[in-house]
Amino acid sequence: MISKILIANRGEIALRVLRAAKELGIATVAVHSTADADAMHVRLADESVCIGPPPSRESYLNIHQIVAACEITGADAVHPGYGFLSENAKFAEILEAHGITFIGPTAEHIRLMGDKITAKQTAVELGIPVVPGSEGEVTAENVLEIAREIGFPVLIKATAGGGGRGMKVAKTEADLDEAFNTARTEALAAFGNGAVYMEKYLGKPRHIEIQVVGDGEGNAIHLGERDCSLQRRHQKVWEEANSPALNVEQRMNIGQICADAMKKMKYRGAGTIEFLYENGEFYFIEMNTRLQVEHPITEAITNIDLVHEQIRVASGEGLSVSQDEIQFQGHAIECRINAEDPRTFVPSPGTITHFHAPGGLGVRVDSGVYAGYKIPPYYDSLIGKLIVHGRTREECIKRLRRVLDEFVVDGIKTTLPLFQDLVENPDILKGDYDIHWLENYLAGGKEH
Amino acid sequence: MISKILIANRGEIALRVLRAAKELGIATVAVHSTADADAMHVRLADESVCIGPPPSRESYLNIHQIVAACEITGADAVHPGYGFLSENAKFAEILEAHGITFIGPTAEHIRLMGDKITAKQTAVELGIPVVPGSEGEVTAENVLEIAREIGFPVLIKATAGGGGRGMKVAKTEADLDEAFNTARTEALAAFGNGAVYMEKYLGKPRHIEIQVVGDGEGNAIHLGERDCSLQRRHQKVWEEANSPALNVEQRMNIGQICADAMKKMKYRGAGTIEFLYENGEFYFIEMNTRLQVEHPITEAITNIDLVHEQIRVASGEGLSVSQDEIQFQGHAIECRINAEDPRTFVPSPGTITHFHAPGGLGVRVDSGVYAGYKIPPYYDSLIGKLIVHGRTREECIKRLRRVLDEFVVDGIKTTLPLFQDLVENPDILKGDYDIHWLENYLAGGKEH
Amino acid sequence: MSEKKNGIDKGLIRDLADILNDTDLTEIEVEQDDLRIRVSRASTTQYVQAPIAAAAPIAAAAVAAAPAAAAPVAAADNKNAITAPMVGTAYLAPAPGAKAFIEVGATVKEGQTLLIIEAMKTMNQIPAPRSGKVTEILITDGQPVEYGQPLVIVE
Amino acid sequence: MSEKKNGIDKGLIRDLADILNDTDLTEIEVEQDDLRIRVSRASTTQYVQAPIAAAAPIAAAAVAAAPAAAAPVAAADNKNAITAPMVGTAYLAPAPGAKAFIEVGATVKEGQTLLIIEAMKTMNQIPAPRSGKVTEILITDGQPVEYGQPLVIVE
Repeated sequence: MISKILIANRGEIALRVLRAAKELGIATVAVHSTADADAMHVRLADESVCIGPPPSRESYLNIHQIVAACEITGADAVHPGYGFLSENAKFAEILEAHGITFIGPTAEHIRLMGDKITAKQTAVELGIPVVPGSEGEVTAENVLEIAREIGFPVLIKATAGGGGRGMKVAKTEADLDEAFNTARTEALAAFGNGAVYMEKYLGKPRHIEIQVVGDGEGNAIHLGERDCSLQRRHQKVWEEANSPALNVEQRMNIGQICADAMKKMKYRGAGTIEFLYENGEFYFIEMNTRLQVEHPITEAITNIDLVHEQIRVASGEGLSVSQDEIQFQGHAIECRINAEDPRTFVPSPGTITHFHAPGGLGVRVDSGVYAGYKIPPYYDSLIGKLIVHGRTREECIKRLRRVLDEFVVDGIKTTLPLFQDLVENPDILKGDYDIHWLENYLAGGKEH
Repeated sequence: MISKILIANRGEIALRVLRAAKELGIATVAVHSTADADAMHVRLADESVCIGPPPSRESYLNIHQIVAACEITGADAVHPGYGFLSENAKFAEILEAHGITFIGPTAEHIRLMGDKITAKQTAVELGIPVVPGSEGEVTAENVLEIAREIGFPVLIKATAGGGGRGMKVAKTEADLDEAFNTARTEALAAFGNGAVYMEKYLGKPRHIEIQVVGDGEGNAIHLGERDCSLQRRHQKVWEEANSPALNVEQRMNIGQICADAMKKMKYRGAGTIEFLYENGEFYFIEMNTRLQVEHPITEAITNIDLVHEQIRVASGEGLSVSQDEIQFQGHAIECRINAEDPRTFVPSPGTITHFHAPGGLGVRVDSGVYAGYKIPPYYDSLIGKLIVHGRTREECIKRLRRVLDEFVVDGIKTTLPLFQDLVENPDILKGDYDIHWLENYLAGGKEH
Repeated sequence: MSEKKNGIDKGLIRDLADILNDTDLTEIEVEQDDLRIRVSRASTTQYVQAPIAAAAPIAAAAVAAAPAAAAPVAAADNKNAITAPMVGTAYLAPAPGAKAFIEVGATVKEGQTLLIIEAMKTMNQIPAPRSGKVTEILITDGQPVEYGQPLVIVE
Repeated sequence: MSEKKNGIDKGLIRDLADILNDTDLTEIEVEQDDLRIRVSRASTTQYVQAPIAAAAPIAAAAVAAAPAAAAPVAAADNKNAITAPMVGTAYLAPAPGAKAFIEVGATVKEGQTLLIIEAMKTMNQIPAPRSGKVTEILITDGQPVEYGQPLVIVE
């Protein structure tokens, strides 16, 4: 059994982990840089250790200091949160060598999924659908055959390529020859290498990810999907569970594929398998072998505390639920509240003069900030997450609209006004968006 | 359809109603005394009207002023909250006469249930179990027969009585003669009238109440029970749903009895049927024809917003759910946070210097206070409600323990420390308490 | 009922209140020409005086998102203001088109009707609580008024 | 690692911080005999000087329920304090029972080992960053130390 958890992170996720540990009656150690001495999780932890100066590489990324902090406090487990050392296989190994439980998967699994090539190979082996593509180079002889196999539209890409050069889309067979020849010519001109390969082309995919938890002994469950298509510069901004695009059959089908894959690999801990989704098909992107920022929307619709599950399986206690006990109830949306200008997204560090979280039914706020808290300029700008739950997506959005009007963060700029705009947007209300939607919207795209 | 609701209340319940109205897209009018000009619901309402000076009878209880406020704002409905005018039949009638919808039952039903005698008669007629007792006076001739009918233990009470005089318990038949004779003698001495009657004696009952909602057209549902046995001076302090004492069969059985009764009487709106419960039997106490303070624990385990339902049925839209769609999920506890000394219960009005609500999964805070808010001394001391939900009672209590440590209300005294004690108490952990438990505990009773 | 803007710069008041909150001062007083604004933290209400007697008070505390919906009760601090004893619709004349009860500059006697407030179909005459000169009428005919709202200044 | 109580009245500091918060002042300075305490609102850290160099800072803001678990970083404000460059267990002597590296009153040279911090089974010698006289040793043998914690005062 784990008796004392050191939380190797900061901000809202450090507080999130602390809350779960407290609920399980496990003692907590907060570690922090000198910039975070006043952080909420430091105040609420049973013990705290300052591990270095503000720069992350000298504190939150400094494995040596964190292990030393375990030693002097007697912590027998480490929860890495997300980011920082959460997907660092070496960290997991060093902890293991010191007899400290890493609350996460094995170093081997972190490594396997941390490399794009081995991750995709593993996904294929485990039966997880990937983007179909040519095995190797495409030539004038096999181009049509391969394209037909993959199915149109297809994308022809330079094997030496990057940055969009030597990349052409063929929507139908009629476009194929021209696309193939242009791609080859551009590739040769740009890279001195005319070799090209082929992939399925996804024009307007959604980002849909499946939450899984495994016990490391061959048992694993899925907790449905999250739709994280609303992104800005590959940063998720608004997440929903369930996805407005999936039906129950699709959900349970892809969920079962992922759970089965995790059983097969004897995965331990929480993980997320990310897909692009278009026209009813899922295409594996990557697997995150850690808790994710947006995990609370899954908790909202399942009532299952994912950090509790992480701690349980790390302790060898196994999962608290079986797949058939999991019920998906209603709809949840998370808005990431960043200390940023809601139009320009320029960071806005500073002192929060007033902070008043919204309340009422179906509202959850995960945030380490408080009135008087000074946001340090050294770390990312996420200062809190607003999670709203309703019996239906419509009820959830109506509640979100109400809640956004109540949320007060004064003294700095936040992204709250962006969400006030989004909850009125017709595309958002219909759930009709893809991974390009938010960028277009922010650029003033005509379609919105 | 209702287009603008005037909220004829103050404090957390005014904010609660405002939130529901906003979620339904209905405009809101806050009314307030001069003492409440800075209240949260006043700030968040679309319009506000000052209706009088601090004393309630000149403001929140002043029907004339409230109706005038409806007139000048064009509000077409009034939500009375709880307390104040919420069970005032005359108020409901006057609103109706002015063409304003009262969000609550008919004046007739308020009156029927507002009178102890007619309420009990109605309960009997509707098939709701009541405390068994003698029809009239008990005499030496019929005392044994009646006692056997009711079942031991029985209570013999002076018909002219009060204050415990002329009141005797007979635990078994062997005690009956002595109890009867002593009661008569005492009654005669104390009141000059030796007449006595008999009731079932409940030694250690729990307070269990059933939440009902009717559409006024003959359809009604129940939303399970709440256990509100933990009381101090008849004020509920800690409430739970479901009751630790009931099983599913008992819950659905008494719930169905209540729902059927509401169907029969064509009850409209939310209501609560309160019972004493002992040894598997329910005994009607009274019916509250309004929303109750502790309604959020029912919302937590059903995901149904009771104020939404109230507004729906008042609008003639009917209920949003049928009985078979209602699922009871997990366990919820409410702690009433009063501005009071946690030991002496002396009120502690004043300015809240810091306020930080706890967050995370399964936590709801309903409160109108904020940092800098000055609690006026004119009204009751309830400043907020903490509602915690978990998949099981055990998980709920562990979460509550964590959450209580996070809740910060500075500048005044609150009852938070009382709850920090209660969540560690073995009887509470076992759910083993009755309506006398808290008073005994506070008095330092030996059994705790 | 907080839509009284008659020439007062609400933005300025709000800015001062923000400064007060941000700096945690207890009081800021600004005087310029015939305008004087004082915002303070100690009491729950802040007020504005001159050139008009009523303005929406600025909330002392946190709720930045709240619409300015607080009551102009503090304007009753002007000792010469006669305030509404009830909620209703104020009328300056006994009937539509009739001559107004009072006008600016008129002298009124104690007990003389200043205006009428209609509530629940009842016309309530509002008498002058003392004799004096009407220096200002703060409402227009047919305007809804709330409890404590300044109606007339009698000096 | 905030268990440094060596004679400083933590309650007093907490009281001062409470007064500061309650009164919304920006600074309170109290001097008595050789004790001087200043708590301030403007910066995020408050500090205490003399008679010892280290004390737990008082949180400027709201979390009253929090245990006093903040780091003694501010004590590094004492310019003469040598602070821990790493987390670990501090030892004053090269081996159990051996003579301590330094003692109060001793003169040390730049580069001379002051103490050892053990972390991850490695002994790290902590050298004097400058020459001077050891006026105070703030830790005991075998004490866990965190980053930035004052160890020794060299004047």
